[in-house]
Amino acid sequence: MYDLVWLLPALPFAGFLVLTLGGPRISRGACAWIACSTVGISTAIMLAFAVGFLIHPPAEHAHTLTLWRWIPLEAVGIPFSLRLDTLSQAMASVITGVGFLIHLYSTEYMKMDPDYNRFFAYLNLFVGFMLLLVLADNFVLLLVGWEGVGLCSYLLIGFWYRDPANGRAARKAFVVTRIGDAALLIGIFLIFAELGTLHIPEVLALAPERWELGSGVALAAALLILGGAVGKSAQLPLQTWLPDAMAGPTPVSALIHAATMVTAGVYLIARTHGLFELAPPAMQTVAVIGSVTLFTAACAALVQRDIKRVLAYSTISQIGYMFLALGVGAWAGALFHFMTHAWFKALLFLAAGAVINALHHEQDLFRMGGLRKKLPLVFWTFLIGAACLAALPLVTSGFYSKEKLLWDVWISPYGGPWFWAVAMAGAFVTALYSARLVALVFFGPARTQVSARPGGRVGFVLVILAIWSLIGGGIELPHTFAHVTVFSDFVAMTIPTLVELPPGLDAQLWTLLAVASVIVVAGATLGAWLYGAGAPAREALAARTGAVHRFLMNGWEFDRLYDTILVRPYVRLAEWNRADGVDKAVFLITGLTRAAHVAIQRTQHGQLRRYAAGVATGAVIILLIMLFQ
Amino acid sequence: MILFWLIALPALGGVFALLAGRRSPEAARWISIAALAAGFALAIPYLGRATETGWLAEFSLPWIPRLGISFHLAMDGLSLLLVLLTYLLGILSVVVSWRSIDRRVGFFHFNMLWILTGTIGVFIATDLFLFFFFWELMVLPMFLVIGIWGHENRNYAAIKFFIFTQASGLLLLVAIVGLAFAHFHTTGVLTFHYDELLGAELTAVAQMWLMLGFFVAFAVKVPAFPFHTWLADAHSEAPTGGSVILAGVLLKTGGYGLIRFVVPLFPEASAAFAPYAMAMGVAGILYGAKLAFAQSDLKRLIAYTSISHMGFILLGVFSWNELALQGSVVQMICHGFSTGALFILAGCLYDRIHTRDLSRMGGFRDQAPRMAALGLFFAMASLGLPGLGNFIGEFLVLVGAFQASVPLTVLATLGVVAAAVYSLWIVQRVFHGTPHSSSRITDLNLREFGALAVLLIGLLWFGLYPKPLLDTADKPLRELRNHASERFERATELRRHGEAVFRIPDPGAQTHPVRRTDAPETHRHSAATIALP
Amino acid sequence: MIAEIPMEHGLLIAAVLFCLGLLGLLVRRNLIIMLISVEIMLNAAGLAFIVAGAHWGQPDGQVMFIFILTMAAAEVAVGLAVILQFYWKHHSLDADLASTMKG
Amino acid sequence: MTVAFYITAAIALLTTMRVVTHTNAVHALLYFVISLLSVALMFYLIGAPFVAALEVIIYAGAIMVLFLFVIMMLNVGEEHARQERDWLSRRFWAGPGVLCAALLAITAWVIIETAHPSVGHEVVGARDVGASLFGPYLIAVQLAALLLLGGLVGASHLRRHDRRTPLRTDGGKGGES
Repeated sequence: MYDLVWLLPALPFAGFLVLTLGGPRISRGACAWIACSTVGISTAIMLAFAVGFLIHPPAEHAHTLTLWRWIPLEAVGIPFSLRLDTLSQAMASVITGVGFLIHLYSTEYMKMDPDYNRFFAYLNLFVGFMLLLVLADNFVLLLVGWEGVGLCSYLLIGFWYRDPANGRAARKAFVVTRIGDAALLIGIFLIFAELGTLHIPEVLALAPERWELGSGVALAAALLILGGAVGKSAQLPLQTWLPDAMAGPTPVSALIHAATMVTAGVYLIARTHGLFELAPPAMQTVAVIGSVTLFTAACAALVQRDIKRVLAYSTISQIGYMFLALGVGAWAGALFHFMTHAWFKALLFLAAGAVINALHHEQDLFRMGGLRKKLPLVFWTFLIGAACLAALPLVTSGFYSKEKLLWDVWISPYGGPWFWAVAMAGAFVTALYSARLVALVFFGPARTQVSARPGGRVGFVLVILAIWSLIGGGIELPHTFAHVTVFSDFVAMTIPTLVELPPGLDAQLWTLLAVASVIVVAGATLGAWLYGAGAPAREALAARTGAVHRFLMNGWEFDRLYDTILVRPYVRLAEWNRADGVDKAVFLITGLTRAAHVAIQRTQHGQLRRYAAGVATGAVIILLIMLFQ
Repeated sequence: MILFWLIALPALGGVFALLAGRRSPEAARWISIAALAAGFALAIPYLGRATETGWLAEFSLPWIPRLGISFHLAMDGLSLLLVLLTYLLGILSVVVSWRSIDRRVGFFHFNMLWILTGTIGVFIATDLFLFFFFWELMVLPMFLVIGIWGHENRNYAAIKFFIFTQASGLLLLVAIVGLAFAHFHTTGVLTFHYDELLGAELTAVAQMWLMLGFFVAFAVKVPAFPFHTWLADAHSEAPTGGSVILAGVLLKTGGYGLIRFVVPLFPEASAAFAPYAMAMGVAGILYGAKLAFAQSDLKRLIAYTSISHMGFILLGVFSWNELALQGSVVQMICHGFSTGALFILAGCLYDRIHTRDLSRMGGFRDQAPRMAALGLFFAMASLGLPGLGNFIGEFLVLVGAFQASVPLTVLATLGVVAAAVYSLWIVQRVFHGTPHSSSRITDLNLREFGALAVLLIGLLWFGLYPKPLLDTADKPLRELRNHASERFERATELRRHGEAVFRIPDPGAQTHPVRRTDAPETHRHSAATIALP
Repeated sequence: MIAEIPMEHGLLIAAVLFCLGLLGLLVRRNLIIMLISVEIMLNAAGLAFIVAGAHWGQPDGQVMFIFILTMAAAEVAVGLAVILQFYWKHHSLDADLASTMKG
Repeated sequence: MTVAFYITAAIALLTTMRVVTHTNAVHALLYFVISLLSVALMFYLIGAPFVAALEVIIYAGAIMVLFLFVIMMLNVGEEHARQERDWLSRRFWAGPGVLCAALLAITAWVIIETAHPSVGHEVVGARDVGASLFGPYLIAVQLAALLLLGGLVGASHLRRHDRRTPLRTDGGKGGES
């Protein structure tokens, strides 16, 4: 059965091919059917695999399918082969599941767009590449998926290509991630030069034999891979592209820039966990990057005016949590949070999309409001999403995943109270801005007329996602509650767990849970008050902190920094030597020749007597030479 | 005999096209296509036999026996790939010139076919004198193509092209004659035959200078970093078909020469020079990408991307290991495809809006979605998107080069970022953005679309299933490495430990004038050590 | 009837004559005088040949002189024709007027 | 007879000097004839009577008369003499003078440095010269004949006066013949 794994990416690719080659000949209805059915079938196959793995896992908890010999050389033989294990299944199930729902959502959301077919072709292509990325069993194939999703991200951010600003955002996304990709490439070269293979399981098996714990090579390899992950997952210092990426259609933001592609970095680190385990400083770096990112991005999210940018910064922040978890070795925790985050963040984006659509493409939070009554379905689902994001205790999946993550941070040998404290601070801010979002959009006076109401398919998708966001956390519960560890057991089949649970810490766990709950509730309450009844106090505060506000608004001014130190120098360099200075050097030769020509031309004065004088001079010189030889 | 026809077909086709062109331009075009297609069909069957060792085919006629010069042709897998590339791009360049060339059509096709004749000759000549003959044969028709059918600044570009290639050709001639005489000096046999010269015993100094002569000649063609300035002008001023041939095929003769001649003939000198050559390659990658980004002329931009891409070949060849060499070969083929396609696209745009100025383009996706899709595809190929052929080439080159030089490879890898910048810039400037109200363009017609589709399928094929390509190039590269790797690596070791010094077997202690297979025995070092210039 | 003189005297006289001819060629601008100066130089060369021939007692020097004479005759014929043309064109014999060959 | 040689040599040098310096072309020519006659005498004195005769007949006779004819044809008058005087101002002499002095110094030095025997022991007459000319130098004689023919043709071609070309008096460009 598992040999059918090639269908997973092949179906969306086939959908892409049909839609591209068919072009405008395919009707909208057919296009929607093709796009959704390919992803839908992939989802079904994926679910069958997952169930199969749970019931009766194959030998070594993995199944490899080699499709063909791709780069067969003496020095390195790279097959085109897919590897199905629990890690790739965890990723792929989210990709196909969320992907399918978002396809379904888009059939309605994009119905007014003239480029309907192109949109679905790109979406299908994206799902195909993303599945290829998580199913690849060697680094080169992984790169195909890795860059492929980058391409789709570029295409979909710039989907409305007539506006140059969208094009700029799209190029920014591609180029910034490409910087990370260059690091990843170098890392792959290093791994190959040291270990002689690019097959990921072999690399993970060989690395501990060849490299000592804490060796420089392992550190270099891990840091270079981290560079790729940081770029793709929009973590510091390469996070600047993600807020701008919101220029794309909202379903794209939900699928690519929230649920799946941006978490590819998390996947990559989890996939190459063996290398990171060999390099504790690299682990520390991951944790520090994660914690710094989660806090800074959460602060930035707090002040944004554009609803999608709030969600974008919140995505960066949530991925920061995942990185923090990865950095402390809590692989399962990170992946669990990835999973719940994919559900509720997709939900938030899709609900926001419904709001934006209803308000005539208005994205400014301060021109929304009062939508609670007018869009009840959207309100309730958005509220559930925001609650998950804020990790409201007990009822949300976000709570369970974040608590597991924080608990792992607390007890992990790599983690500790400091990281936990930062994460808690981030959680407080998260709760604050989640409450702010809900308050500004759905409460208060209505500021913009509602022009369209979401239809059946949008509602259906929102409800499904909301239900999942509420109950999805049930697959993994803290052991003090019920001790459900379905998900971490599932992941542990592929990645042996690093964070051992010491016995007898129940009291600590209870305390931490309580503290976290209090902080989150406090944050949410404060947010609701500030953006509801306490508005005057908020405005007074805002007036006093204008500079800080602007600073956070611009995402800690990273854009300006990079613009100054990287972009503008490069552009200036390009402008400065536009005509190729080396050509000038060539002209130097021409110039010299010409100067010599002019100089010698002078002797051609046309006067007979001076020619005669020249001849005589020559005679004198020759005689002199002959004499004194 | 088939080898002879590979050369004779385009040459005769050119003559007939010239004659027919007086009466009917259409006939000249069809004759050209027929001649090239026939050559392509003749060469194709050899693909299946490329796993055999040795030459796949040989052809020899005495020419000037007194000087040891013969009309000697031979083909192995490496040559075969490039010959096929030449024929394919030749056909496509005739196809895309169908409407855009309307003056002196017969003469145009005559020139095009004679360029191809010279190129194919370069790829399959095994007599160095003959090689040089074909090398020069490429230049003059190309000069005419640029000078007669080019764009507004064509005279300047044509003369620049001519002077650069002639000057480098002179170096090549001097080096070839020097090599033959050095061989004559030690063995008493005057010959220009490649196989025999492979075993030439040279002093360290002679090896260095001869190597530099060959190297510079090929580096100008490739073009490597400081010698690249002719390329931008020639490419941007040439007519579409000329640009395609120039970028797709002519540049490859340089890469071919590096692989076939420079390192195998002069392993020690090449090893000593390798860091500099690789640095030139990396400089080309970064510098070309930087310049490409700054251009406002579409064809000029594409021309600079060529410099960037061909830098990988220099980097790969002088790493001289299996991965890097295979990568260089794949890169040569795929660069021919992707850049050829970009030039065809630029030509299609020029046919429609009569400008190459990027600032007068934009928003063409609205009116020409097919062109936009193909443009996007080839821009992606050019930035090395994994899954397309160029990625295989660049990746293998970089993996191989990483083993030879870590810092240079790291720098070269930064080139992929720069490639993204300029490739996306093309897409943005030409196809995205708001359309100019003034410019209305039609989408690709079937002829143009067909030509581009061939290249698209090729790039996808090489990206997803490069095995046939790699297998075909495998045997010849293995033989070249068998011949030169040991000496190359020993010299590299010496360079790493002994501060840019390398040793050459003493020519006085020669045992065998013929091909050397017993390198360890003849490995008596003299004190002849030289430092790099 | 034969004067016995040291050979170097004869050669020295030839040299002085030659240099005088050269001087005339360089200094004068009148084409006719320049042509005459050339004749002086040819004549001086002839003298050197004769002196050398007399030293060896062989006829070769005289033979050479005859060739010089022939050459001088031909040269004068052509040269004077050119001067005539020049004069008709420029109404002057100034050699410096002839400078169209300036590069 | 040695004295006679030196006297003729002195005359030759003096007259040649006048040729170079004289402003009147006819006078210069006449001085040159004297110079040629002196040289002819020198030839005779060192034992070359045949070429002495040739010198007188051809050089001093035929060639110089040719010059004379041309000068008369051009009708060079007093105006030209004045122009010549302008051209012969002192500053034009410096450079050529130095150059010629240098050349003379070098040749003289070479001549004096090398030891020479005296010349003028025997007479080499016309018979010897003739035997030599039509013996080993036959080819050269024929070439000389060709040269003369060429000179003849050239001169007869060049002297043709094309009336259609206007007379140029501007003294500017021109001079191709």
